[in-house]
Amino acid sequence: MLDKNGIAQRIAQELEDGYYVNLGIGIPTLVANYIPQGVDVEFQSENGILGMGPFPLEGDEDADLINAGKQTITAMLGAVYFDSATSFAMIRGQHVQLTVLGAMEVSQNGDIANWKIPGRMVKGMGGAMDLVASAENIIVAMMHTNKRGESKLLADCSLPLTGVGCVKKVVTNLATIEITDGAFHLLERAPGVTVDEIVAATAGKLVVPDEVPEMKL
Amino acid sequence: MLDKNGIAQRIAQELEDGYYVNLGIGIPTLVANYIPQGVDVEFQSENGILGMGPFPLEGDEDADLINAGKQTITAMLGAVYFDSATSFAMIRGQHVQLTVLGAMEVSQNGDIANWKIPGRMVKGMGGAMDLVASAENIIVAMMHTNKRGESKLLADCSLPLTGVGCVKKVVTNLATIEITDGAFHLLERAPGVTVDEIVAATAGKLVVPDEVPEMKL
Amino acid sequence: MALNKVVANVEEACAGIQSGMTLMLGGFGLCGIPENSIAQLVKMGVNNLTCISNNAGVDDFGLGLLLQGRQIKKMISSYVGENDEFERQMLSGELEVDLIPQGSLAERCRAGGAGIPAFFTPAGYGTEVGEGKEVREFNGKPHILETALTADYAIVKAWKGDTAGNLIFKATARNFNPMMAMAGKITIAEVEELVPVGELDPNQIHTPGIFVQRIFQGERYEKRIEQRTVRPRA
Amino acid sequence: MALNKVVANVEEACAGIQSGMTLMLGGFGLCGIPENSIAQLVKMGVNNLTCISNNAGVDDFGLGLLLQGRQIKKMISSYVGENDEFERQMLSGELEVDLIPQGSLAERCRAGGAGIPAFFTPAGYGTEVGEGKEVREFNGKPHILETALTADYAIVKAWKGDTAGNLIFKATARNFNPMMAMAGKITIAEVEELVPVGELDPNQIHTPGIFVQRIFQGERYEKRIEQRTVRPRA
Repeated sequence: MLDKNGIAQRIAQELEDGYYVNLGIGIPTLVANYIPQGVDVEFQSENGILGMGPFPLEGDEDADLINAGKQTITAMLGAVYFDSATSFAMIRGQHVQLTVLGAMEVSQNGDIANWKIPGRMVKGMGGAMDLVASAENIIVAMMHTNKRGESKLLADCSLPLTGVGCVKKVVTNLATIEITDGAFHLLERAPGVTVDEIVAATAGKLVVPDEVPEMKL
Repeated sequence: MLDKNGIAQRIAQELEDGYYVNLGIGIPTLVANYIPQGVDVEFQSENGILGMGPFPLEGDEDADLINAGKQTITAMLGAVYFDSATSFAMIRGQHVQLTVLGAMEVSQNGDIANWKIPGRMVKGMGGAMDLVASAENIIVAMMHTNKRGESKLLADCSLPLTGVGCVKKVVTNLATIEITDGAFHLLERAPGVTVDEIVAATAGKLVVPDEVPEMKL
Repeated sequence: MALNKVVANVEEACAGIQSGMTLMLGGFGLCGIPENSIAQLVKMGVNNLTCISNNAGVDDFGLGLLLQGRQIKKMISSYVGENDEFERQMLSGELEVDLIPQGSLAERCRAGGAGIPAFFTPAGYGTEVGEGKEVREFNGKPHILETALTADYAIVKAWKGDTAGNLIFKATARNFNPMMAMAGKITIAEVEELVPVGELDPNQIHTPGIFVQRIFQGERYEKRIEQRTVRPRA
Repeated sequence: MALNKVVANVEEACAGIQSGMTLMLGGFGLCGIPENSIAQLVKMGVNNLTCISNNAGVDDFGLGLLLQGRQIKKMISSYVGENDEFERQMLSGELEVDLIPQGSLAERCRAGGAGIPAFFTPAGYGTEVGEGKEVREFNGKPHILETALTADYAIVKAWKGDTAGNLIFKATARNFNPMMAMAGKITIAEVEELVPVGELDPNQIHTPGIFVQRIFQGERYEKRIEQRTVRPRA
């Protein structure tokens, strides 16, 4: 079973040299810590920076330099600042090769719900709806089940949608799953996790091949 | 009767302090020579400059600094350069207070034709269609009649239109004319020109008030 | 000669803003917000405002200050609720909230300033955001029609500005400010440093002065950090 | 680490461009045109090209060079015919010409790069340009629906660029270059000066490198002036 860092580490394997990548808040942010050797990528933050670097050293923080999570950050060599319209032109125009974000629910046809729980305070979708509607390559990073032990991989999302038919891959604490043809397809087991455990934790239609290799981290 | 410079001089009286102004090619360009005392305006050229100045001194011309007529120009203090999308955002978004352009024909409901003569080589509309469709305040600068002596102020344009119902005022070698309620309204006579001469040279519906003052230049 | 957009102070800059008006306010979180103008709006006591701003500040800073005084009737934002008072007013029904995807918000402001009354975007299709909106397929993908946003006053904050209203923003404090500057019937720019015309490179202006009607140098900037995150020094 | 977009030379930059493709070429008149790439296209002899460019050059410079070799099948422009060969080919029917209002051309390129498949504009309503296009009223004013433009390759020319593909243009040579850079499936940038990453101020980039796939320093720039207009010195 993977912890949050493990999920991030597995997703980092999807990074290819030359990618521009947008990382959501939470587990996705951790992906930046596991960039494979020899792979150059640049991180975009939708509030207006390309070439986002690590958090600043204590005392170096600049109120005018933050990421989409409102955290103080630094800029890498070659970074660029731009306005919000240009930022979402990059996103909507599919210039960002990979988007990684968290989710509350994902459905077997790739729908995603991650912005609103009816009856609870609604904080808004921020840039999530633009990201999921536009990106060609979206990976969801999340726990396989919620705090009540219920599957987050469903036949249909029960929560209000963020986007329709957009998620291509999900990496959870239990498995790597691809979404095609209206079904979840099991690609890999997390270390020490059995296929039965994954089947039990997946509510939507799950296609299980004969051989399910264990993830290599 | 006015010459081209006279027409420009009369139009320059329409400039108000604080205006951003787009001047078309030909007579409109001359308007810049007659800015009234105490009136500050800035000229926009739609290829990407605000704060356009006069032609450069011999030897100072810069291939990277031209106007929409492709002429070498200079930049005033406080000038700004921008891309074509931003330039037409200014125009389409009605941030430019006054547009002056030439025309082949104007109709009594404010239609304008100035880009195409069927059977002749078509060079294109450039920015003219955006300008006339967007500007709140459009003044046409032209001769009252064409080279064959035919009126250019018509009931309906005979040439392909550049824009519909957009011209508010026309200044010609003979008169200042306002367009409202589907008719030309005679405001002023050019020096030495009689009302009868104007009536004779105007093919469209012309409303003539009892008193038609002579222009003051 | 370059036009002069300078007003004496924040009072003069905000003159004319009235209760019931629609305002755009630049900034993302607390980054790049027009601090001085917000303080002045509190002082003026205008209310029933519709505020278009990506976020709604925190309890004691940014738009949170206007919420404290119940000056806002409606918020049009992409992400809100970083403050308790907002949540209280929203849940009690005192405050209307219209949530818009961040990219659509940015593009709708740009469209408002650029004379584009409507455009198609894929963002929000199949979600609550798309409800009641026209759907059309382009290249096999459904899109929804979104309309332009404009405001009676747009209030933006820049790093440097000149007397002609030309603006330069700093780093990610740029965010929504340039688009909102375009979309205000009257645009007020407060700047950290107001310089004479000619001091800014004409090639390096982010917002041309044509979009700015009033400019002034803010008296004081707190520039509060919402999420201070740092690495320890070795 | 910043991505590296540098290619060795114009040959490598233009590799992959084939006959029948759609190209966008930056520039307004002869100002800000990708001179080196155009020369290379002549050398490559690709033909049946659809060229999206505001203008079509003059007889012996700019896109006129491609016209001489009959390499262009169709021009999509706002203003053309500054050269005799263009006129000859157009009148003889050898060359298709699609004329688009300049602002719509700019906005359609931007839309193509920004994932906006279509938008409404007032430009061209009631004219030939509006024929066959959807008309809709907004705020009492009729608008027409215009669609996005994209290209197999966009070829732009900048003043300075860094190895990550970040670009800065000079003065009015900026014109269509930034929008076209956004709208190319592959975007080639030729620059007068190629600098190491980090030398350009991140706050002052006109075109972020994300829009550029290949960058190189042009060998030589003639930068011809189309209409030299000067005032005599005293």
